[in-house]
Amino acid sequence: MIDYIVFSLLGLGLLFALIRFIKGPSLSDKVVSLDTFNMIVIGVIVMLANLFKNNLYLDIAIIYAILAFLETVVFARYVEGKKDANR
Amino acid sequence: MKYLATFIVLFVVYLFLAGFTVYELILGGIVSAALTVILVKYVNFSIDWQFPIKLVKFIFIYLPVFIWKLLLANLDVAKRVLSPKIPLNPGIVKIKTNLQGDFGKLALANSITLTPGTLSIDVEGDSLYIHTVDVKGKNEEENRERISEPFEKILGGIFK
Amino acid sequence: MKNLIAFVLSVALGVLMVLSLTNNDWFAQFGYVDLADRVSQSYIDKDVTGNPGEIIFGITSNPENGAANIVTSIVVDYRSFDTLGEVTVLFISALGVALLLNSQDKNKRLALNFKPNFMLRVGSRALFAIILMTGVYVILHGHLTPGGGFPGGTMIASSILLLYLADDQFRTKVKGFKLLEGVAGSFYVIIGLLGLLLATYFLQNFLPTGTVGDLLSAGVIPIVYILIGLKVGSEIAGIIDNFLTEEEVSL
Amino acid sequence: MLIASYVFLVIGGLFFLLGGLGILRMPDTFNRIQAGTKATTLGSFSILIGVAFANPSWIFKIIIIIVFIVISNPIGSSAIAKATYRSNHIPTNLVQDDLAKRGEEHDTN
Repeated sequence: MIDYIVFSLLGLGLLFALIRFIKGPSLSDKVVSLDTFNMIVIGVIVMLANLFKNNLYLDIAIIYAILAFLETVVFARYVEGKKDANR
Repeated sequence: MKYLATFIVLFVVYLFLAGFTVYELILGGIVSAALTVILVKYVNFSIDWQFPIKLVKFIFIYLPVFIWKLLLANLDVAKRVLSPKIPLNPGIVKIKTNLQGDFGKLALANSITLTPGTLSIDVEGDSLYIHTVDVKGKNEEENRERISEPFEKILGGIFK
Repeated sequence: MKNLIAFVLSVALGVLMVLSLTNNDWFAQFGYVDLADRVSQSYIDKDVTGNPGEIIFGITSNPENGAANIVTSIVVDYRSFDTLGEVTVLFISALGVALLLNSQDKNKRLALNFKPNFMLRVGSRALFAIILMTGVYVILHGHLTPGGGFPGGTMIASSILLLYLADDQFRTKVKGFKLLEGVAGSFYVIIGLLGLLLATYFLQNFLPTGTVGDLLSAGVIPIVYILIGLKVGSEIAGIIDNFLTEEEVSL
Repeated sequence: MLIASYVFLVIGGLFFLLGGLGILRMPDTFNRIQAGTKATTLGSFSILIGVAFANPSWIFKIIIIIVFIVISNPIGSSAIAKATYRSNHIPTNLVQDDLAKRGEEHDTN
């Protein structure tokens, strides 16, 4: 029961981040929404670990966190280099 | 000393990930020692004899303040997001800090990002550039008192 | 003259091919293949009913293949020769990138016209250790948890990518990467040859397999995965370095 | 123990929802970064603590994930903020801008 509640909250968060990702007027808005999206996905993976009682999912969560951080940094450096790419 | 600090960080990360069994201890020790020799140029961890005291201070004095501020920050965000007309008065302000070490400044900047209504954009020398939702202070001193004072007092005791 | 020789040679080759395909014991008629000749008899004899029992994590000892992760047991044990080919493909592509992007020995870092953020520069030095150690953990536990040599090597390379992005003066020792890559690749082949010597075929598992779920189990699989991880990590790090450097113009 | 876990899980879900809503509703990029970073940091914190209450033997991996997220999330958002500022996408509603007043030698492009 509690799992349904938490998963639906996370799903709504994902939906809002996705709407901003599609709408986002500039490139950095899209990067920000992607960052938030990734963090919520980490939450979903941790919830799955809790649901299936299997701590191998935590390995996946930490690897996903690392890759999400790298993705944010790479995109930030890309946006930083392009002076007018942000329109 | 630098070697010891790097070794401890690598070893602790490995053990936390892998668990505390005998084989893991031996293997993690070997791997961390080997990596320490290679990596010591690229990382700048340092340690001294006061480290346990600093760690205890960090956990028992800094963390509660930090978590409390994080909670307040989220309630602030919630208040802003859920109000029908979002109240904003944004600006980028510059504040000075007295902290010297790189890690001290990093911890200060991270804490500022996670406290109500502020987001640190960049650090240059001893000045932090901070985007704040609501510019209240008229000059640098007032901003500093409002934004970074509570953390700087605590972090100053930990990171010198 | 040259054309004529080439023509004669290719016709002769074609005739040989057709002859060998139509009238040969090794290439049987369609539908008449004898599998026992082509696949090892022990694999044919094996079936589901001959299973000695359940495999229980942490209790079963000395199974045929000790890896708890079934993908690992297929990739690095049953189809290890295939994996050797994959690693070689990666090596060749890294070599191609190196040939295309920098033909000289002396290279300097590509100059970017914007400085990295202070927080990123300091924080990456701290996060680097966590990312690298996670990569090492993924490699060392490839036979127990999801992951293995390829993702772990990629994570090691991405920790180096983080340092490259966060510090505009940073350079790694590319020579060391090349050396590591070569050593890891040749050790992989040496382990295969040891399998041929000590057991029956190339890349066979010749170490005892231990209890399923222990760190020291699955025989040769962890060793092979460590080598694959080192090789993949050094190759991808070398590719990143190639992309971020430029030839030093010496006039 | 399980009750505490449930409470933390629901709080975490609420803050993640708040993060998504903040990303959607805030009017300019810097405010979106602020809302997203704060809400997702506390949300992941809270969900991880809830899972740790439900499964106490996983505490060490969870500590590693929390430490990584708490260090990396502000750094990532500050990198995006700097990049946004530099790429000529300054929101026009700033009432004060000290970053523009700093020395010219840093603005090398």
